[in-house]
Amino acid sequence: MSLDEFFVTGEPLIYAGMVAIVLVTSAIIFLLTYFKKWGWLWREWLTTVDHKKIGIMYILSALAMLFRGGADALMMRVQLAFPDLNFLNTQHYNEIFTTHGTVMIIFMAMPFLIGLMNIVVPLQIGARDFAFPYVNALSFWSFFFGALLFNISFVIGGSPDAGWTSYTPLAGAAMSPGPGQNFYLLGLQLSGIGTLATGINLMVTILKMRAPGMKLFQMPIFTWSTLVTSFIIIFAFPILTVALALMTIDRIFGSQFFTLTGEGLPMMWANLFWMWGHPEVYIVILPAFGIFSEVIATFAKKQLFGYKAMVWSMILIAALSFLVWVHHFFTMGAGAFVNSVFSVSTMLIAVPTGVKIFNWLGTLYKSKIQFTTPMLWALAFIPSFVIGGVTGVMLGMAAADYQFHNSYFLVAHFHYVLIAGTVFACFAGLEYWYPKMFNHKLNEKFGKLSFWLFVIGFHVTFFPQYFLGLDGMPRRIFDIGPEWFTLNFISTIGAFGMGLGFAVFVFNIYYSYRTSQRETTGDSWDGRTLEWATPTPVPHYNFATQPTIRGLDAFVEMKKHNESTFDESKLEPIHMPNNTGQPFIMMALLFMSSFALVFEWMTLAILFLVGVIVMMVVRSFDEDEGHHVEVEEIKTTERQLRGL
Amino acid sequence: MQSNVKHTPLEYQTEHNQMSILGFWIFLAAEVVLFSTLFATYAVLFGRTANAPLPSELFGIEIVLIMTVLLLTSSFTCGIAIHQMRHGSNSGLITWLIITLVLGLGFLGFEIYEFIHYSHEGATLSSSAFWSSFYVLAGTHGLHVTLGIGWAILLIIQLYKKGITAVTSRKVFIISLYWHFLDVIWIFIFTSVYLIGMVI
Amino acid sequence: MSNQVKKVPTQHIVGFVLSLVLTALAVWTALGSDLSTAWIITIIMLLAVIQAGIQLVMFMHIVEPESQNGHVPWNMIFHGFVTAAIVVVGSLFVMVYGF
Amino acid sequence: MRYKKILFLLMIGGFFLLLTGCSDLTVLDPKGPVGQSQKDLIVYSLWFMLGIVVVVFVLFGIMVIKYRDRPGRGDKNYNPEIHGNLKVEILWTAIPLIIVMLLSVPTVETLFDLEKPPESSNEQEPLVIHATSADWKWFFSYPEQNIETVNYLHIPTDRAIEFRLTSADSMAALWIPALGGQKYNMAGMETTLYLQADEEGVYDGRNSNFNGEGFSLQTFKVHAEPKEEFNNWVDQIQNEKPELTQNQYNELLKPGILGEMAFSNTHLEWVDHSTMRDSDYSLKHHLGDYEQHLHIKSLTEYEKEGEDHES
Ligand code: HEA
Ligand code: HEA
Ligand code: CUA
Ligand SMILES: [Cu+2]
Repeated sequence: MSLDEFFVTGEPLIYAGMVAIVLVTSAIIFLLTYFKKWGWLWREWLTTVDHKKIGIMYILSALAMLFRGGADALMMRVQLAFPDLNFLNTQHYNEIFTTHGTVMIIFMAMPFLIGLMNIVVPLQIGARDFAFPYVNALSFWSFFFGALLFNISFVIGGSPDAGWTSYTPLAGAAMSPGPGQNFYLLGLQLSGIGTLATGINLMVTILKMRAPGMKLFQMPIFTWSTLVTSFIIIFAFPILTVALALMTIDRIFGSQFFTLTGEGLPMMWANLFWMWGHPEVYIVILPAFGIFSEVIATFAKKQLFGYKAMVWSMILIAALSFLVWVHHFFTMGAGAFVNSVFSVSTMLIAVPTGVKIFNWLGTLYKSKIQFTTPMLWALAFIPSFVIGGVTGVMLGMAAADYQFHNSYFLVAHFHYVLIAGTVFACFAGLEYWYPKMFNHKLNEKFGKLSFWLFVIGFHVTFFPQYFLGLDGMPRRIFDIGPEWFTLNFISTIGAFGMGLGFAVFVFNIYYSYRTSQRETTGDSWDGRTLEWATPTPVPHYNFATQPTIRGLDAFVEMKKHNESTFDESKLEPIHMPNNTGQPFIMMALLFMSSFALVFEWMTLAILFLVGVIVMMVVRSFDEDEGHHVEVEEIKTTERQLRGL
Repeated sequence: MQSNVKHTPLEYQTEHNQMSILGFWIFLAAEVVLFSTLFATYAVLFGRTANAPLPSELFGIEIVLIMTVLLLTSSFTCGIAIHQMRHGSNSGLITWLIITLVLGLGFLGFEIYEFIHYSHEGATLSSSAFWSSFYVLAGTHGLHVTLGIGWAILLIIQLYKKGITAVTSRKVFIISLYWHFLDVIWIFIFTSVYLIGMVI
Repeated sequence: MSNQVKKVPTQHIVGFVLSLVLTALAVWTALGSDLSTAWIITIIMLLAVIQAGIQLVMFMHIVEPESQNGHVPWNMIFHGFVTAAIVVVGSLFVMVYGF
Repeated sequence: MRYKKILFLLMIGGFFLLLTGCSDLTVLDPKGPVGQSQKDLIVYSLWFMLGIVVVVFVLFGIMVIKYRDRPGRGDKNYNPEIHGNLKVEILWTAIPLIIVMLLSVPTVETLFDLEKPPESSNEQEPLVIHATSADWKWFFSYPEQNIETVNYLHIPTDRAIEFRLTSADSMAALWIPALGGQKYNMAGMETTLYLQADEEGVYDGRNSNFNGEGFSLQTFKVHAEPKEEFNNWVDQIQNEKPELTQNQYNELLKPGILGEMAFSNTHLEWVDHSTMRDSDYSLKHHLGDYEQHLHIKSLTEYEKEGEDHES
């Protein structure tokens, strides 16, 4: 393979991308070297097993991916703003919407939420860490390297270009030769391993590590949403694992699952993909529901309305999510009966979701609403998501979906749920828990500015798309017809509004770091759940003494009884795991193995795989038992943090 | 954190061990779904043999039955190994684990022989959708067995070195779960691939 | 298994014998009996499920008290099998029955 | 927070405003019974959705305005102890459930109807047209008339058209929004789609399922015309257009963009892509062609080219 085949060439935008990547990388390397931070980076971050730091790394990566996916989106919107524009050619456009969709869902939305779970869930249940901190680090690095693998396709080898759904036969070896599609398959596979491990990890953590006395139906609602989400992850991700593996074997080893030759059945890919894919969209919405519940209860200064109904509706949504996948290919021609079954099951999801919506409204009833920025996101979510949800139900009516399918009506639907649901929740959650993570709040003025820009931009971008869909504009076209010009143009303007909002958000992080007042208590918002019972910054062992739980909203109770998580009489040495570089190294090796497999360099791939196995053997013989934090150390830390 | 409850098997005595075992059970639940996806693919692609031989032409009961008995027996000996472990007999544990491994190797040997035989008859991974799904389903199980064998060897070394401790007993217990689980999967492969393949 | 460790692993032996018998029964049903194909498939799949249950209970000790009587394992494995059924039956329903 | 209220009023107002402009939107202005039944279903559901949206927005507006923490409100109307109310919870579970049932019934009915030719023309047999997608063009074969067109269609009005959909290579979907919804074209399979035009006119049709580089340009025009005109057109094609040979057909299958063409026979004579046997027909001939990028620029270039073909 010659070099110009290896590197993507011939596109000014890609050259610009390469230059940008080289510049940013060298800037980072320079800064790290200049400030002598390499050792710090390794000791404090790359080898950490602390759930709070891992969570922060997840969120930072997710923000970077939001930036990348957003830049993709803006490029698409520019191309679609005018008829016959030659900003992007068709090949490049195809690559961009593919990476946009994949990056946003797999490498932005999920890691963002998992990052928040990482930080918040152990704190909310009064635990000192995850059940398996080592595995947690492994999960993070598998996501990180998966994302890296996917993203380098931009400059090396060429990006996948068959849509985030990668339907066969288009995505098969015959019609998409070359490494692009392999990047998709292996990047997702690599990060999928980590997601599954995280699901198991969180489930065990929540089931086994709750503070004494905390019953399942006393858990904070975000923890509940995490538990339900883990459940979906555990049962849905293996399907993706297999689907990706089958296509990989098809492409690299010549099997015939989804091919047009050898009596393969391309639609089987669609079937498997959506068996995972539909639960996946609920994986990214349920934690969002959890975040909104926490934020709304906190800033309405009121207990969550219908807590039990909220929990059961999530469980019901999770169960139904496995029974509706066919609504993504109603038009495959499986017959009226099959479509009827899945049409009805799809619409049923509206019922438990509606219960949640009305319970949030119920929480606002007779409340005292404080309009902080996190609360604004949560409030904006309710009406916006309902629009997305009810149009989802319209898509669920299979006979009507024959007209909506593959049109911008669909594009509008899923951005309404994904952005008003997931992205708003990410912003709300980040701003809400920000003081817990970084010891200071985000500036409210800039926070509100970015909120209004983003939310108004959002509606301006996507509301017109419903009408474009009804006017027969299909998705994934790189060139609009003149009849669709006006609405598309409006949509593009809105997208830049969102971009501006995001830019203000990022600026706010810097600005607040410079100017915001540091937190003095750990309870920044007069919170209701245990994470606010720790001092800020949270010591690495989280709780000096584990509280005993008597009911829902544990911290409200504690405040009433004047209790704290630092009871000097009850201190004991705390067992904590040691840092380790193994997860990083193991996943780096797996990354290199996958990279070699992308280019089908088999020997190299096997060589690195052996390296991974060696690392596993090393781990098996590892006798690292962790260390104890002594009582004296706890005392000094806590006294200092609590200003005693 | 050692609790003093009597009769609690060693592998359950620390909280960490309990969590690991629970985590592994959950992992096995995920594995159920993983294999079910392969079964689903197999079932849907059944009959799509293109120009390759039909399964009923190639499948023979003798070898498959031998494989089944080998694996069932290894599951049994693995159970005995755990029994020995709970009696505190390290040498018994190691002996029965080794017997289990040998049986597992026997199973693998037959499986490899069988694959070679089928491909000589013209049914390879790439000859048709049906045969792709057959090889990947059976092969994934075989790969799991291989991994299990490698893993068990590591554990036997650790047992030699350290004897039965809270850590090693937990690891052995977990691998026993894994091994029995592979037996469960094989029962379904045996039934729905081979028996049904011979009937239809 | 109970908390006391018995000398003879009765449960394992019973489980082993049962699984051999069930296997033989399945082979006979498939190759020796002259039932219709649909019945054969139903019966041998049922036998497989029973045998899986035997492995879970008799060999994997899923319900022993130490695993909190297997509440979580049972729950997860059960839902694993439910999902498995959805995946297999669902795929056949959509991809084969549908056409 | 006054501007928030205004914003919502604007949004709701905007919604209605846009709705009134809807009669121009293709899907809501159908030209045949299939599209009409789908439009009816959409409009029916839209009323429910609007109702739901209005209810939620109004409740939301009330809560946000009434219960905001404004200076001087103190603890008036503030009750942090409320944690649920069985009656309203049942109410807001039951009503959506009823709505879902009300939506399901017509959906299922329409679904079954769509599998049959429209009733309004059931005194005639449907006209059968095989629509075969190939990267990135359409072959329309009229077996009864023994003609084939590329990238354009003529159909008689007031008669059901039975499209037999398949593909020579990648998966596509035939969509003529003015006449009704789409279905997939898949190699090795055949799906059936009934459409019918009641009004004369020229409608846009396209592949709506992404299938690679030429996707945006895989469009065609549908000329719906009275029976006599249609028959004349058929005669004209039969008499004036050349026969398609297998070699030429293989050449046309090559991935790329084509203008409009017509032939006085059909490719069904030598290949049926909807059978498993022929599902790899096109691939066998053009495997190597997928390795190059076409660097397609924009629609207009090809539209010009297409016009050249016609003239
Ligand atoms: C966060 C992600 C998310 C969420 C939450 C949803 C939620 C829903 N989605 Fe969506 N969907 C996607 C992400 C999501 N979706 C994506 C990414 C795609 C496209 C993928 C692709 O092709 O690339 C998609 C595509 C998609 C399709 C396929 C369309 C097609 O390809 O033709 C369908 C069809 O049924 C559908 C339906 C639904 C329904 C019924 C819900 C429901 O869960 C919504 C329920 C909510 C409400 C209904 C609102 C609140 C309820 C009330 C106020 C009560 C009263 C309401 C009623 C009685 C109606 N979605
Ligand atoms: C969580 C998921 C998520 C999110 C957040 C978004 C966010 C956005 N999406 Fe995306 N989208 C998807 C998931 C998502 N999308 C999926 C799954 C698809 C389907 C893909 C497929 O068909 O395969 C899709 C497809 C899709 C399309 C259809 C493409 C097509 O079919 O042809 C469009 C078109 O308008 C679009 C637009 C946008 C816009 C404008 C945003 C905005 O919200 C983005 C906001 C903008 C920013 C956050 C920008 C931040 C950056 C800067 C400020 C820097 C600017 C720098 C430079 C320009 C260098 N998206
Ligand atoms: Cu020993 Cu069971
Ligand atoms: Cu879905």
